[in-house]
Amino acid sequence: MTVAATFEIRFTRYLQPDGREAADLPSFAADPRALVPDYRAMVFMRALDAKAVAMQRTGQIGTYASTLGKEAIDAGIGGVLRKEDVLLPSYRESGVLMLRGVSPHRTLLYWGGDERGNVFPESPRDFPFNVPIGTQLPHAAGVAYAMKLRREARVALAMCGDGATSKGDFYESLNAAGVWQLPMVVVAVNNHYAISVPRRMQSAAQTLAQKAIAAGIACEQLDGNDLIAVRDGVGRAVEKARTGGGPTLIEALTYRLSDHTTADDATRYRSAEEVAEQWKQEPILRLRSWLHAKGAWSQAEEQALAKEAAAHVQKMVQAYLETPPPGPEQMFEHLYARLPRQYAVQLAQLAEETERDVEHHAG
Amino acid sequence: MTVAATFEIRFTRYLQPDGREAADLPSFAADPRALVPDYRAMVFMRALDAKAVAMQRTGQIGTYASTLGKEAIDAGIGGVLRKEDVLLPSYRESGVLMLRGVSPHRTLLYWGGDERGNVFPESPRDFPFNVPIGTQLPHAAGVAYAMKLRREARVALAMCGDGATSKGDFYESLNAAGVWQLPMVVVAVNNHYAISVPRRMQSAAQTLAQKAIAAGIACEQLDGNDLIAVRDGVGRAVEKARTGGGPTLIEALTYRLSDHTTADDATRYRSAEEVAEQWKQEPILRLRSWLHAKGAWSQAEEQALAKEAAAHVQKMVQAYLETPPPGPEQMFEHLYARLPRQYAVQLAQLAEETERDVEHHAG
Amino acid sequence: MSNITLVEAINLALARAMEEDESVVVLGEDVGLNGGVFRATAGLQSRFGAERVADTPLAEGLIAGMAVGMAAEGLRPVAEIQFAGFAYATIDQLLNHAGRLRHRTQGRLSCPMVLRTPCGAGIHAPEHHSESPEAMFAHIPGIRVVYPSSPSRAYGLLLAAIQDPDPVVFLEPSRLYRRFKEEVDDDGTPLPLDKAFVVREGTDVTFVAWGAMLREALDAAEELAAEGRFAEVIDLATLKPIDFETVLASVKKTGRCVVITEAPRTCSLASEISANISEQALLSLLAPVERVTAFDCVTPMFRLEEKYMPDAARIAAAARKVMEYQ
Amino acid sequence: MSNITLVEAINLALARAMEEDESVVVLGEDVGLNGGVFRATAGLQSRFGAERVADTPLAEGLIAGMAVGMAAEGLRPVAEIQFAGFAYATIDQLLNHAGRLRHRTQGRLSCPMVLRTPCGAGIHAPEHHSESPEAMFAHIPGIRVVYPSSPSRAYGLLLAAIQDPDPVVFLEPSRLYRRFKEEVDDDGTPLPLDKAFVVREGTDVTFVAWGAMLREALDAAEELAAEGRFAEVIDLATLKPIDFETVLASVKKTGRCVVITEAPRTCSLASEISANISEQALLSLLAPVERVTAFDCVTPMFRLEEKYMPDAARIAAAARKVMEYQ
Ligand SMILES: Cc1ncc(C[n+]2csc(CCOP(=O)(O)OP(=O)(O)O)c2C)c(N)n1
Ligand SMILES: Cc1ncc(C[n+]2csc(CCOP(=O)(O)OP(=O)(O)O)c2C)c(N)n1
Ligand SMILES: [Mg+2]
Ligand SMILES: [Mg+2]
Repeated sequence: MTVAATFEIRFTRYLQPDGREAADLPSFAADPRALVPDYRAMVFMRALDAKAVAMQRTGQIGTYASTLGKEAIDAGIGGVLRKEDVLLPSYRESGVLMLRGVSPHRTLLYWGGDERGNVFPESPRDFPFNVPIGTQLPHAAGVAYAMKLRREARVALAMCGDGATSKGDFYESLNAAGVWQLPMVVVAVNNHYAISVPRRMQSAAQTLAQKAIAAGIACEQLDGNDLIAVRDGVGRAVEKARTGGGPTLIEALTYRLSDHTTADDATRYRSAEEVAEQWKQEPILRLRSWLHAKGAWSQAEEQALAKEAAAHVQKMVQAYLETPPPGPEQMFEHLYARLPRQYAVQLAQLAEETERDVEHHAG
Repeated sequence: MTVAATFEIRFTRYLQPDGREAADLPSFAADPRALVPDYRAMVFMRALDAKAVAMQRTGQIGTYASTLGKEAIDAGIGGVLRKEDVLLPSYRESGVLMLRGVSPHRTLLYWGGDERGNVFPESPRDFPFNVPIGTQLPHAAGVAYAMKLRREARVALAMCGDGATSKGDFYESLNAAGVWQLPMVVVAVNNHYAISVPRRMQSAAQTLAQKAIAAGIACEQLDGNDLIAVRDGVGRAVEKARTGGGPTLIEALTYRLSDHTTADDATRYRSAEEVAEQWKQEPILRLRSWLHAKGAWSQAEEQALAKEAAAHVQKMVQAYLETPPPGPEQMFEHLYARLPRQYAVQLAQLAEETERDVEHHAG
Repeated sequence: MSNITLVEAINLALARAMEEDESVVVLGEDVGLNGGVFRATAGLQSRFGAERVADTPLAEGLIAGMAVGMAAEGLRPVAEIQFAGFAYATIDQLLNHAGRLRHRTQGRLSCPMVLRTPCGAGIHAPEHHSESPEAMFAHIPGIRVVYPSSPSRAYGLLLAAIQDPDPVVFLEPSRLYRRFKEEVDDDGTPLPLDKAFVVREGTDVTFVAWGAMLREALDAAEELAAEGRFAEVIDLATLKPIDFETVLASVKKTGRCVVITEAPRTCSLASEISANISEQALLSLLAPVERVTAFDCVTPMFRLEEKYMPDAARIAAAARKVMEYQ
Repeated sequence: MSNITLVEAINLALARAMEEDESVVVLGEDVGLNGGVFRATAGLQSRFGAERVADTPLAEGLIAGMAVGMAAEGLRPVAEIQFAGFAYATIDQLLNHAGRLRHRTQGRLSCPMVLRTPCGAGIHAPEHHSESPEAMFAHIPGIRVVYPSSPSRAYGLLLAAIQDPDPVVFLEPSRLYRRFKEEVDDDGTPLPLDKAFVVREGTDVTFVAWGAMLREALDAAEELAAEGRFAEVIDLATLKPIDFETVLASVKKTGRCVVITEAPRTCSLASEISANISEQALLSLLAPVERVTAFDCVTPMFRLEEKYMPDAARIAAAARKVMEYQ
């Protein structure tokens, strides 16, 4: 027997759970104040998230997928992507979208059952929320292929969960990215659960990062609760992709502190102790501790931020509630660029029914 | 950065292309005569294959997928599987099937366009020829799951090509095998082409064996033109699976010395020089050289074998040609265990048309 | 006898089948400890163990393909696909393998598997959670497609599906999972897989429906009854093969027919049934068969789903149309 | 003008589209150096380079999904699936994404992709190489489905499909790839994607067919003409949306209709067309619409394929039946 190939999976972390430094920091973190915008974004995300959950509880929106615990991943990715890049999110990526410029009231519209939640005027080339697990990854390969073909210095960044790494689409896409050396980065958000299925039952692979080896592409595992590690790892991968260095798979380790969605009850399948233990690792406290220790963030700033976030949340709720309800004809709008004339009958039927309903309500 | 995991891919070869030993042989090869049955099988395979190609050329069967060059893989696998194991072949595995006891005239029936080519009375639990690439791998996981559930000391062995390793089914199945530690072995026959697409365009992975790392399962790359390496590597994997050691992916390196199928013309996409170079590596000559050198095989035996093979081929052709053509009603037979009464109308229509045809031919 | 919901009936049938036949195995995403996102498999894992009630990795193609392998090897897998909108990845396995394995091996191997999945709109679910792909399944040769509309029929049909020697796609109306209860006798009696059920007799028009639309059809029938017009309501129950005998007998009696589906219209089962009726009972028809379907649109997000799906009002309007036809 | 086969017409249209619009990209298995297993893409890679004519890894789901991504990002991908029997893995992407992208982003993103695949039986191909899944595609909202039956229509319809701003599934009758030649003018003129073509006029019965079945329908019409009965033959060409105007106009004239498909009967396009005719032209019908289809069987291996598919004899028999109906 001879050795045909060897591989190594690296893990990156800069901040320990208590905010102490675990390694020499990358240069972008030399001035801690430079990371305050990320911190602020994370706090905004959490405030928006708490409100969305509350709104589901009171019937103002439908099922909602919480972002609780993954704020560092979202802020880190949002921070390193450029405007001209393309984000391909899953359903749990409202945090990144906010940093892409998309108004968070879109998130409420989306979970409120309205297609206008996927209209992103501020980041028009980004992909919509993606519910069917993993199917956004071949899209990312296609987007990256287009970028490469046109010799653009742009990157397609797709996000997915640990569960998604079991799906054929995931591997097929990484493999394609390898073949063509596409400017594509996949961030697998390993929050240790796919609804109730724990990470260890999803795959016997010791890390999810190593799935990249199957595609012959670069990979890295990092601490997704450490904003600096996310910024560093994703930042390097994105720049590598942008400059023709090819694709990377990043496994960002975190924990889903919430239920899977508001329709789920996680107490059925995991213990309160486990969750409590994970709260000690969470990203906002970690970053704040570090900023505090560095003297880059004060108690007063924190209080001001809390107020600011609350006000912003209120504004978003307002924007959501003030969006006039969609008319039934929205079903046919944008179904095709030009609705084929064959739809006339169905359109007429809908119009008739709508009129009947209006009369009914009026009468 | 710390190292989260490391991996190593091993490559096995015992016989060099000229038949000289490249390493200490495994114990089963201590008596070279013990490998004569494998050698004989390989020669039979090649004779049958040549005949099938010829029969396609003369219109006696339809499109046919040649086995030329992979005889060591087929013989090696056929040699280590037990009767109670389950083989899940692709379309190119008639060689293994022969060793499973399946009469080779079935292969002719299959490519002759007759479902009875998938009736294997001699190995009734083996799966039929499988054309849709990679779809037999989830079946293998299901079969292996059943074996494990019932605590049976049996193994599901699936075969697929290098092209198949790009397909979602492949990864999903390996991943599942890892999760449940299934008694499953996958042999990826890397013949360096998927029709015209060369191995290097199929994946950026340096080896196909390393795709197992994505599933956290064992793997090995071996020289598929070396019967001893195949028997050794597959044998170890099968015994490991049988004794509860879990799944293995084996990449068997070989070369498709034929066109993809009789419908293909490989000169369109590869050079005569490349093919000529590969003929120097082929498995039958290699094994014969070794057997000769060991004094375990004589010229006289070779001549007798050639005659024997030719006679056997003739018998198989005869059995094929003497199989009465299927009646049209075969379409409905075995469609369901019991054909639903709703099919009565369609059955009647077919009967009427058949009668009309008969009259037409008679008249 | 117990008064239970449809999803409880599914659970009961699964438990009974697993109890009676140890080759029955349940697999799918979250079917284990979590008991399924709709609780259809609740309690099964603690009762029958994690090997017989197995959480799978997240991969629908794998789930369908493994079920084929298990079934061929002698198990009776009952696979759950979490929502019908994620079942498209199973079509390759259903069509190229499950539905053909018996035929292409001429009876040597077979595929007694069940693929269960919740179907349909009306529960205010997120995108892709309200699909009705039954016509795609019904187009596939070699399989059966079943779609119950009440707790008792869910119980009996699921038992039958599990016992059936061939593959069955078993669609469950998520909207009816908890909508009403029915007395169900857990006596292990299967219902036939080739029979439609006349659930309400009538003389003036025949409604053919299945799944959640059956309730809408019944509501419409009620509405019409107040007008002195009487609809006969048929629960098709098995969508492949279709029990045209029952349908045609009714249409020959009433002379009029409305077929209802919440799937998009083009190439729907409603079209199939309509075509058959016109073909086999043209002379009995007093009016063209009317199809009441969802629009040929993408299933809209839930704010508009009520406008998209047929409801009692749309069905009643169609019934009036056929009754006033001349 | 050149006298070319259908597959040559496909090749010509691809070359023309790539020439005229540099955003057009061809991708698929073996489409590059090999020029496609049917030679539909022959010569394109040497002319337009390996980036615009790309051999993909072997993964149909990937091919469809990449096409969605490319299209959304401004390319005009023309993806080839080697045979329709391997296109089932694309349904998830077509249904959950290609057909919905424009709608679910309310016009923000769109998906101008074409998915080409050879379809149908009759070429003595191996298992799974003779499938006719057009009804499944036609059921999907938000996409178009096109199926030409002659070199000139293949040329014009493929150009139109590539230019169309929405996703098009483009089915090609492999049996007709080289069966006959036609004069085709390579002038870049697209054909409309919502028109059926009356290819033979007649008075006694209307045949509606598409793909390879169109030839059988024409042969049957010829056979009937010898008996003094005249069939009008319509090439449906675009299967979604269906040009019912042309179909209904013909049926109103002839009073009789036979719809032909080589797909299994249940939930086929033949059923869809039959249902529509009965719904919209019941009073014009002198006989029930007759569907001539393949049996509801697994596509058999090639020894029996001639018995499985409709042929001119089966069509003529159906025509006689509707003409003798009373
Ligand atoms: C193809 C598909 N199958 C099933 C589902 C139902 N489902 C929604 S989320 C989810 C788990 C996803 O887990 P993971 O990928 O880890 O993402 P997370 O929710 O943890 O962010 C499942 C099974 C789906 N949306 N798509
Ligand atoms: C899903 C699917 N896609 C495409 C094809 C057409 N096809 C048949 S064989 C083949 C290449 C397979 O290559 P590989 O897996 O390396 O096997 P080999 O033929 O070399 O043994 C292709 C693309 C198929 N049979 N199934
Ligand atoms: Mg997760
Ligand atoms: Mg190969």
